[in-house]
Amino acid sequence: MIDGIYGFGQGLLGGIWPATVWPVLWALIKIVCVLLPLMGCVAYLTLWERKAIGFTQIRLGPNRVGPLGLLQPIADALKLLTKEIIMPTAASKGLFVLGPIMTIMPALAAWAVIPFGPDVALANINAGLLFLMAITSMEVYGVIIAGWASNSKYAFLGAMRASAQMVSYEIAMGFCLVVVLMVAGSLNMTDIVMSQGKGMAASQGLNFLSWNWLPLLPIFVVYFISGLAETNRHPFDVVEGESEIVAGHMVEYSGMAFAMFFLAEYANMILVSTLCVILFLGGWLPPIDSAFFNWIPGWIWLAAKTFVVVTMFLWVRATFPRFRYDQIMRLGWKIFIPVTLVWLVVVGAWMQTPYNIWK
Amino acid sequence: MGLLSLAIWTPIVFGVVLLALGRDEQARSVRWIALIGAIVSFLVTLPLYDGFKLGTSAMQFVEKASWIQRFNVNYHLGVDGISFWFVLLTAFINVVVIIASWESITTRVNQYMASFLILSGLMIGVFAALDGILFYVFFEATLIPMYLIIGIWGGPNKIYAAFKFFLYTLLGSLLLLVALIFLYNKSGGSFDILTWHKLPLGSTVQTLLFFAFFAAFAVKVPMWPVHTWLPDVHVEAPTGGSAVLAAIMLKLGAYGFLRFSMPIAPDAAHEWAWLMAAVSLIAVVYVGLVALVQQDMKKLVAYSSVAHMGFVTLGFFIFNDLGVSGGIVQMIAHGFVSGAMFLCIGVLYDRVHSREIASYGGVVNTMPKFAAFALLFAMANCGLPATAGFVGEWMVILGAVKSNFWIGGAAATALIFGASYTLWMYKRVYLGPVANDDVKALKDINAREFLSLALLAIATLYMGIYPKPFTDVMDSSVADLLKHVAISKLN
Amino acid sequence: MNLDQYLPVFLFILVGVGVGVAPQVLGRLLGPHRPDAEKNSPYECGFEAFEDARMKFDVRYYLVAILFILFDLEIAFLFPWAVVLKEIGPVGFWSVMIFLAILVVGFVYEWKKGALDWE
Amino acid sequence: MIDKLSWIAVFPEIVLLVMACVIALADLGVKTPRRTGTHVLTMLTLAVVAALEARYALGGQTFYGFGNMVVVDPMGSWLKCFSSIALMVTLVYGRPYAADRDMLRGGEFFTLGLFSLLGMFVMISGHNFLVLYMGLELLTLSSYALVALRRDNATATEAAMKYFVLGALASGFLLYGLSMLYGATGSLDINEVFNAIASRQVKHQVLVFGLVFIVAGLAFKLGAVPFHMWLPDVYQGAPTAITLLIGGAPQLAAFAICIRLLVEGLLPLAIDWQQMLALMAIGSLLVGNLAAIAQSNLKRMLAFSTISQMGFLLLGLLAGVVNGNQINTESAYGAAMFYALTYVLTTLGAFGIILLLARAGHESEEITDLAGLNQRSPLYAGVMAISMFSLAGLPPLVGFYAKLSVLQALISSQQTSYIVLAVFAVIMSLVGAFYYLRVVKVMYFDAPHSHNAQPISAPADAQAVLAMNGALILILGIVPGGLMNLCAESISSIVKTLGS
Amino acid sequence: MMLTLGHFLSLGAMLFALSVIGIFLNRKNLIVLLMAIELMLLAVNMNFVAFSYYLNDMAGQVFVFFILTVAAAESAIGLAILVLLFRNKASINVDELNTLQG
Repeated sequence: MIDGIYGFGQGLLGGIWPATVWPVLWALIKIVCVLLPLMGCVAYLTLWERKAIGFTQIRLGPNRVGPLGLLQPIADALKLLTKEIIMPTAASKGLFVLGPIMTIMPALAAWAVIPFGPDVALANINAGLLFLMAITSMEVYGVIIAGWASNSKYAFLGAMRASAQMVSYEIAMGFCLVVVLMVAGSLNMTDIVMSQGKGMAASQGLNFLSWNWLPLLPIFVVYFISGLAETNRHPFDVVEGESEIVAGHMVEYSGMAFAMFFLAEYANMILVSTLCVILFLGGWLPPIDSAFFNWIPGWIWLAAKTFVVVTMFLWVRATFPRFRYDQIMRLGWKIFIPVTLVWLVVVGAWMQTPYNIWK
Repeated sequence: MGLLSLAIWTPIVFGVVLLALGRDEQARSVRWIALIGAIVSFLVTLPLYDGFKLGTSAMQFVEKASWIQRFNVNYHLGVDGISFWFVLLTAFINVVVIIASWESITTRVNQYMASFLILSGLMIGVFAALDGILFYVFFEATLIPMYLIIGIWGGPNKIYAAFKFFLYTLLGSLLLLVALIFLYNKSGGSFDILTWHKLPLGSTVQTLLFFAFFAAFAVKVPMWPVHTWLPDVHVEAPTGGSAVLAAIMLKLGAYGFLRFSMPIAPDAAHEWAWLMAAVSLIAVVYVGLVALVQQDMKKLVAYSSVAHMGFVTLGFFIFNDLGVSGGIVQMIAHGFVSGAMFLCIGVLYDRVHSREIASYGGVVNTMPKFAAFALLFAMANCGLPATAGFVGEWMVILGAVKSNFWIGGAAATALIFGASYTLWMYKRVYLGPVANDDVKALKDINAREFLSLALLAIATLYMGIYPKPFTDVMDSSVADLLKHVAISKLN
Repeated sequence: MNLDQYLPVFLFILVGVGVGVAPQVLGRLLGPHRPDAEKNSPYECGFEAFEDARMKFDVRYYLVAILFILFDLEIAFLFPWAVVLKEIGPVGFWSVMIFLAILVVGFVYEWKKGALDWE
Repeated sequence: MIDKLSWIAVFPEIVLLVMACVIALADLGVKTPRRTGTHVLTMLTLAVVAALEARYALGGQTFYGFGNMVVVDPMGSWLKCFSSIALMVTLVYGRPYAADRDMLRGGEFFTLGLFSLLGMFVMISGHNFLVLYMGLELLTLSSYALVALRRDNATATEAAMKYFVLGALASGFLLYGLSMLYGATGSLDINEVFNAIASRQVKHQVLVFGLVFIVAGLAFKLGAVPFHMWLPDVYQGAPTAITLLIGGAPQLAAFAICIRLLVEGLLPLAIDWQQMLALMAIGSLLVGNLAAIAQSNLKRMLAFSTISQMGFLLLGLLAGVVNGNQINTESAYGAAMFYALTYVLTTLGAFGIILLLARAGHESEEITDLAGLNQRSPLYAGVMAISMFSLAGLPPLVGFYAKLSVLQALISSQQTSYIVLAVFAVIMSLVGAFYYLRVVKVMYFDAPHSHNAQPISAPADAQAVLAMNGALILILGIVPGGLMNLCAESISSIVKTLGS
Repeated sequence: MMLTLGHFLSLGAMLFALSVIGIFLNRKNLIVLLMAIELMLLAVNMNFVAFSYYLNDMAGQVFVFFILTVAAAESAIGLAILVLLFRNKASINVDELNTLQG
């Protein structure tokens, strides 16, 4: 069907426009097809977060706007849209505007390489994971620019803290990715998922035991926690610790400019969760090799698994107290890096032995 | 170890030992050790005289050992009639100088004495070296002790003088180095001076080489117009330094002409002989006039040295037996006489601390013994018969007349100048009534000073009265040299 | 060079920027715009700001940044190695183990020097 | 697979690396301010490495390892041996100085020193652009850090910054040139580059374009005009112990990399790079000697003197090929190597004096600080005088033979232009003699300043090494033949393997 | 339009020239200097990658990896020195690096 639409479009436009226009248009269409649901997810993730935390604390959460509060995100959006965007006099104007853009852009652009199914990805590039590393690293620029441009002590300190924290955990995360790469043998996201579908357990039909999370359990844990820290989520949200520095690097932002940061944070959360699923939880693969499970489309599995992981993010937020900053840094440098390093060596050595399970 | 090596290294070893172990607190023993060293060094040169064969122009006491294989540099020593006497002269003057500096040096005595000992060893090395690089090493290395002698123990303007001395002579010798390396390549990889003598060379090359040598040796001699460093240095140097400088160091340059310029580039030497003769005559006449107006005794003697060395180079470049032999004899004689003149000035300076002629007058009244010596040396300096100075000058003038009457005549005028400035100085300083309280307070020379002056006086008189041993030694070598120079290398 | 697959990536980046720009423009258009000096001045608990906000800050942030550069590079090194680990055999494995050993020496050194202590 | 020979080829480097790591970690346990334990361990390591290299060198073989990435040949082994020894001497001289200035805290002085030595080793034995570059960077990066070792000293950090910026610029230039050569010849291997160029299949313009950048980069490292700007500032600004560390042994490595790149790799382009070297040599001799005269700071003066000495070294390097004829290579490059070795020996002596004269709170780096040194310590004055005279090229000191052999290499080419160069060099060394003499003058002719009158105290080991250093300059001046042969034979083994 | 080796080399050369100009003309800020140095290395990387691709030889890309590492180490040290300098002189102005002259 998709091919049909593609062919139709090509036929429609091919005669009038230069040959390059249609592929671009087609790609844009596909992008929109990814982007819109994603935005929806982000919007409703905020609702789900409030609901989930409400449930944890035995209260209802938002329930006034629409049935079960389902219209709450829309109301929030409308409110933010009509608020004034304040531009502090001391700020650097250009950078002040650039900050939110640099924050939201990577969070969205990363989705270009996420596979939703065996052949369903916007760009099935060979250096997929590398691209992800690169584009997510740019997140830090947004934070730094925002904090610097605001020219306010709170924003500045928040930006410093945030960036230091993000880069610290990026190392641990990087080591985790290396380990995954070692066993997958490819940078291509699709290949990484596919490599999890084989192995001893998978041949018995128990796919989910062959996924990376089990043999690489420590790495999985480290990755998940690093993901929390990367996105500045609880319990690592000292950057915006309200009691200390108000709201970190975004304290001077208001209205839609602020909404950009908000959006980016949740988009990132979903992205990290999705990555977690792709790298460790078998991506779109069904957990058990049975006819029914195989019948359910891959993207539903992916979505379901991502939902679980995202919910874990919320659960963690609801459960743990905030870390002190020095504790955060210590965890990153003194625990995660050594652990991942050791595990990297262990896995590497393991792969040299006859007991290698990732042939 | 050959005799020449012994002559070179004995003083150097003594010097190094003094340098390493000497302390100012034991200045007395340092002086004695230095004196013993100098005497021993002189004594080891005496067997050379015994063993020297007359009537041959070949190198004698030859020692040859490979030194730097890569460049085919050899430790090649030997003396012939030309260089022979300078070895003895150097060792002899060294003894005299050490005796003469006995009391006038009180600080860092060990370094002073060591400098002289090492310097004398190095200078003997220059005269004995038959290898280009070996020659150059000794030639250059003499700069270091002399620089220190002038700079440390010199007069008020010593730093200027030391630098001038060093840089002037270094400039010349660096060009010499280039010339040596050029010859090495030209001769197909040999630094042997005797090989170079036989090396055929083109005329341009000879000219270039000649001027490279000229740069090195003329500065050292020193010839007019590059003589200006000499008066400055003499004035500032300590007595011993002046004496060694005048007596021996200047001879290094003149010796270089004989060893390098003339035999290696004979055609260029002939071609440019007019220039050399002219420059020498200017030195003799013009510098003689300059000497006449000097107020400072040391400067006066320094200029007289330049004039006398002009005689030497003049003798060399008239290319006859008498001239060249005369030049060499003049060099030896000048070694004794100028050394003695400087020592005399040193004696006065030690007492009055002035070198101005005007500060003195009637010294003969208070220092009769000393004045007698001074008179002898003054006479020798103006070339009076029966003194050493006479022989050489007379031979040169005769040689010059033989080749060209007018040159000879011009050279002869130098005798007049020499007599006038020396004797006039003698008159003003020694004769007449006692001029002032300083002179009145003068004490006559003590035994040590007497000894050092007496040694030189004996040598001066002996050479003046009986020069035959000196000329005998050099005859065949000079003849051979001239024969060699007469043959063109161009073919 | 075949860069077809990268076209969507590039476009997505552009769209990402667009998504960043559009709401801000919308917010400008739809929201009120009534700036005044008091509102736009930096806020420090109600007092006048003491000094420029771009002040000297803790050197430890530099340290983190510098350490990050180094470690991130190590990771960049490990990436290609990890991808082909299955093909390069023991030699490749041990080479990187030596590399990591040196890295660990550096890490231990830093740790012991206190470069990793935040307090 | 990697054969046994490969491991043998880099065995000393491995020892050095392992020991550097061990010492870095072991130092964490050393608490004494003078770091005796670390010092002893470092010296032992260096001695072992030097001995190993000497053994390799005496073996006289040339062999390659890791797919021709590294080479072991007599030249490399000797240079490595001597640079280890030079580092040892540096550490002996520098330790009291460093201890007085709280530079030993943390032990980086030793560790970074060892790492810089490792960099030199890699540079010297590299036979591949990549390896050479890695060695170079290992050396320079350690050096940057060393220069900034006195963290609270403004001049030192300023010097470090300048060194860093210009050094990085230099390696950028070098790299750019290397990339061009890689593109033109299709290989990073030096032999293959040589063969590709010798085959004349490669576009000449591209090669020369790359060559310009390479020569510029190398000139930066050597400190030749017009890429010398960093040298005076760094020499002056860096703590003296570090100045010696970066001004001593690394010059040997810089020489080696010149040989590896210009001779082993680019000899077919000699005609082109010789011209560049000639210009740089003239500039270096001119600027170095003339600027040195005006200096009152001894370290700065020595920096300019270094520039002029590098000019002489370049003269040696450029005399190798005459009209496309390689007869002269052995003597010319041998002369340059001899020059580099003796230069390092002399520099060690000169800076050793400055280091040992310095005491807590007093740097002793002005020329006038040496006033009357002869009265305070004849030994120090003697060694300094010997060093100065040797740098001035006076016999019978080793510096004379260095100049002699370079001049000989130039003159033996029988090229008029080279002979003119030789005469120019000679005249410039006369200018040079002036400022060297001035140092001697201050030491011997002037009276000590009142604030400098107290006797000098230095550890016995430093004094002994200093005396040996001075004696060596003199002894090698009297019997230079052995070292000359060693250099010539080392070079001839390289010339023999060209392009193979 | 086909991308040829020449295009990449020109880009590399331009970047290189830009960085050299940046180093020599920049009189204000040392950070810019550090960035120019990084840019220089990147220009070289561009060259290497292009050559490597067109020569079909992996060595060039391997070299790039090493250059990247060195660049990282270099900037680490450069920044460290910069911090020291700032602490000692309270300025990172290029013109104020003038204590050492003579």
